[in-house]
Amino acid sequence: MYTDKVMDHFTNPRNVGEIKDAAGVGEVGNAKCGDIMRIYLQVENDIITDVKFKTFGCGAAIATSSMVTEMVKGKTLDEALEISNQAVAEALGGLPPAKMHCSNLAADALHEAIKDYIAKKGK
Amino acid sequence: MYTDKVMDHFTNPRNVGEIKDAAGVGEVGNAKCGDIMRIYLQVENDIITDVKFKTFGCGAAIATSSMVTEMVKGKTLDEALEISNQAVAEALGGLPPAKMHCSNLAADALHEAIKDYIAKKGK
Amino acid sequence: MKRIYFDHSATTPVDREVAELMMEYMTEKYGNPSSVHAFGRETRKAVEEAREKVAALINATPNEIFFTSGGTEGDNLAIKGVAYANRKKGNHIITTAIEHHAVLHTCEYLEKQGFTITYLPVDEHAMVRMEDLKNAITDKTILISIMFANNEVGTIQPIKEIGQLAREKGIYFHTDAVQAAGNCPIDVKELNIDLLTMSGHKFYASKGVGALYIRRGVRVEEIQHGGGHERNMRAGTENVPGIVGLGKAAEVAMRDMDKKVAYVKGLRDKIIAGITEKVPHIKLNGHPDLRMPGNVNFSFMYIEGESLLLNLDLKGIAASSGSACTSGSLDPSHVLLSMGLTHEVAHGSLRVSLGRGNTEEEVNYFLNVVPEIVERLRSMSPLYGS
Amino acid sequence: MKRIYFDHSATTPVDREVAELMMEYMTEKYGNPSSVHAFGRETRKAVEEAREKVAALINATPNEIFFTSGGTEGDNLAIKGVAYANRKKGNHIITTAIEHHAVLHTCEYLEKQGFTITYLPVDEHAMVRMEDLKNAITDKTILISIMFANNEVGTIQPIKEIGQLAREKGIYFHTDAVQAAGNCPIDVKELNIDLLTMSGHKFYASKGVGALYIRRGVRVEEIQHGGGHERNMRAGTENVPGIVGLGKAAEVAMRDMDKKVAYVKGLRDKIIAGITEKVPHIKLNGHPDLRMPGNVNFSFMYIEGESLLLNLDLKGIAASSGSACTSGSLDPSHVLLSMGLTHEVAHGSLRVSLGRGNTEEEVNYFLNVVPEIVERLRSMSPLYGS
Ligand SMILES: Cc1ncc(COP(=O)(O)O)c(C=O)c1O
Ligand SMILES: Cc1ncc(COP(=O)(O)O)c(C=O)c1O
Ligand code: FES
Ligand code: FES
Repeated sequence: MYTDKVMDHFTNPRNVGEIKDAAGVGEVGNAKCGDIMRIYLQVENDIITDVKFKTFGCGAAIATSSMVTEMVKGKTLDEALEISNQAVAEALGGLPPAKMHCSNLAADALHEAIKDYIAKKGK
Repeated sequence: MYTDKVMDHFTNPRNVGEIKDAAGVGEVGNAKCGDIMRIYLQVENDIITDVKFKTFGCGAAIATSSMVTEMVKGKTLDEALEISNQAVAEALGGLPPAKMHCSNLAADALHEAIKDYIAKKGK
Repeated sequence: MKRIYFDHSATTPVDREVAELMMEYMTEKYGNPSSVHAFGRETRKAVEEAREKVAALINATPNEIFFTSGGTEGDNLAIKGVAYANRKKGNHIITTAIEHHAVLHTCEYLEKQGFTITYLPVDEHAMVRMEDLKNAITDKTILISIMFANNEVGTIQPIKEIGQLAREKGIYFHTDAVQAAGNCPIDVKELNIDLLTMSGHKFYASKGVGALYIRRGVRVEEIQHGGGHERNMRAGTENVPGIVGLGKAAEVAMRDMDKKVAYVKGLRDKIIAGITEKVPHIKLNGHPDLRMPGNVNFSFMYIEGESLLLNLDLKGIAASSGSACTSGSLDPSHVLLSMGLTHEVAHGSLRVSLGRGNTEEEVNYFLNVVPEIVERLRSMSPLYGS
Repeated sequence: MKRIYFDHSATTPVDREVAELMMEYMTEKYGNPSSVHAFGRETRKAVEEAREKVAALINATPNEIFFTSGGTEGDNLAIKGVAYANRKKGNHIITTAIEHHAVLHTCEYLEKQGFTITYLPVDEHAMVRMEDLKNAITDKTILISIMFANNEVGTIQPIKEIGQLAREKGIYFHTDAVQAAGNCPIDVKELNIDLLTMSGHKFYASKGVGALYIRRGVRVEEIQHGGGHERNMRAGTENVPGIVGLGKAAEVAMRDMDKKVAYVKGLRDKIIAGITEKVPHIKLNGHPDLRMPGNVNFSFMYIEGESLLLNLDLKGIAASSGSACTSGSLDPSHVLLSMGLTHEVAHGSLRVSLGRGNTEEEVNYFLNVVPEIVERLRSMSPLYGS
């Protein structure tokens, strides 16, 4: 059902956890199946220096969470904002059709976290 | 499907054939399935001395024809008239439900033949 | 006593390879394809591979194949499914007088639901006339259901012409190919077929499994409700052993098609020639050329089918008949009567349906015993020689 | 890696004896039971013997048993068949909110055909309240359809009380016993059941075969049209291998019933005790006592079912979940939601369904790996400990 890449990120998820006093936190709920993903960011000079996640969801949700954290580490905020849901799914070698909505979770949570950081900084 | 008795009378039918200038001939068609049975009688002193049949029909029809001819040989006409369809079926050890109408053929043809004899004699 | 099976149109033995594969999917690979775990994934994969093989057999694509419990369900799903889904377009269905009961009784049921059915007559060879079909079409016609090959007399209908006409008129075309599928080549694309019913047990897969081909885009409503199996077209846990067996049987059928057709045809023609030569007062039923490779159907005048069958059975030969006495119904075969046969002639019909496992030796034995049996039964018949 | 199968409610492996018998009826005794010749007579006899065995399993008489292609068809035939045949008496049907989709979607279809359906709620243990049932009955009620045992949480309904009430009121009572039949004792006479659905693949017969019990005298209209098979109740060539297998499985089930129930119950209770002891924040779903011998269903708070299943699968264990993510649907199990579980708790459900082939060793292994998996997933969960 899942690609080897998905199973790899599912069994050994990267960057699980929380960041205390994170610069930005984004949480999204999956309207489709009721699952939840939260992403924590640490930012320095507009560069993402650390990222962690917590996810309540299926194998695809966990794998996309893990993958998206890998993809953004060291990226600028602008670069990170350009990471699309599709890019995450592709990086995992694809997802089953019924699971495509899970990849939306990961990029959305990331973008929410960035928005949170910008909003906080703006204050 | 059929009892051994039925199969015996089907494979070795008794009294197949015609009687030239028979004293009585009875023919019935089976309304249910379109089959035909003809019985020929020879009668002396109200006793059936010879009987033959010809049948176009299923295994049960042939077996009941054969059986009825066996049952009436040597019987008086009155005795023969009392042979019922059920008696023929029973003498064969029973017939499958779907084939019960075939036994009607045999006794009916016999009774027709007797009626024919009586009618001819009456003239 | 040696037993000879000449009744392949009724059902076939299951191919050894097919049966062994089914065994594997019963005792070792038994997962439910809907399950997400390893047991489920392995049977899901097997079901989808079987779908590919069944699709290949008739030149369809896999997503056009829906597994069923057999030919009867396939015919019910095709005809009711199209009728219900397209009710707004019209309520008229055209079929023929010689269809299998799975089609005829489904149509009769639909008549009670407000549909109008035209039952096309056939000619003396059981062939539909294109002229009759053309004349029957109205602007309310939503479906034409005409069988590929007849199960009693083997006549193969002008499927390509029918398909072309239906496509031109924008009417769906269903064909009951239960006898044909796996036993003669079929190409649904070339023939413009919209729906096609097949049944496993007629081509060396098991009883209890079949498939319905539904061309992509054809509107069909499901008739069995429940889980979302078969893309919502047929609820119920997939009959995995049956389905993988059907796939294997399709593969074997495709691989051996030309060889099998030629071989079976050879036996068939030998029987036709032999009976014609050896037995007087007979009539070959069905089309002389456009008939199924394995089908022989003769009427033996003056005798009745069940008696003939029983005698053959006593000699170890299994065949079939269109006689009312055999079927337990009141009338002899509706197919034979539709072809214009009288009751008596229809009664004396014998169907021999050959399969790939039959031999020349069996044919010779048959040709030896038939004349004497027929002669004996005729000598008992009040219709003969009088 | 050793594979452990804990998903017997989804499907079971086919019993070795059953599979071998099926093999025989595929490759050697392959006649069509409708045929009059020796090949046909031998399978007709086998089908009728199977009917006797299936009847014996539930204390019915053989002529009350009708073979089907499985549980889904049985439910469709029972419910639509009673609905259509008794339309003149009334158009109201009572069922429950926790039925299998084969019942629920059939009822929803009937709603579109003008029937009114009451879906009874259930209590926290998935049990129907007799009070609710009594209140739902109107003078238009023609059928009560309530499942024997639930497939997700294993709860066994008060079948005897329901049967008695239905009989008193002159309303037909159908029960979907797909999970129960062959896995716990059933006596249709004692329980006043009018119709009962069973499915072979839930008790060690093959997928693709089942039976519907219809008490003598109950009016049911056939839904699959065609030949006169199964006394005009279910057209289509009999699935002989499937049917003889079902008969054998019924025989085996009856023979081993008490032993099997006790054994499976033992494993079940060991798992329930073990999980309760080793894992915090859990909830046993279903009735504490009145549940199927092989059913375990827990909700693990803060985690999601598919992740749990996948992790178990990686450890070689096959189980199932009521999570929406597993089913591919939008909502988690309608059964768990009907019992009052929240979405999150329903999401974290795990069903382990045990069979006669499972071992104590397998149970121990499971009890070893579950706590660590749950702990790991919880450590990833935004719902846990925050
Ligand atoms: C032409 C035709 N259609 C339909 C059927 C029904 O198929 P099944 O027996 O698989 O239900 C048969 C055979 O019985 C058939 O010969
Ligand atoms: C309670 C219940 N009813 C009906 C069904 C459907 O049976 P089948 O899969 O044989 O169609 C199932 C299983 O899938 C079930 O568990
Ligand atoms: S004569 Fe026709 S069934 Fe017996
Ligand atoms: S999170 Fe529910 S399906 Fe992926």
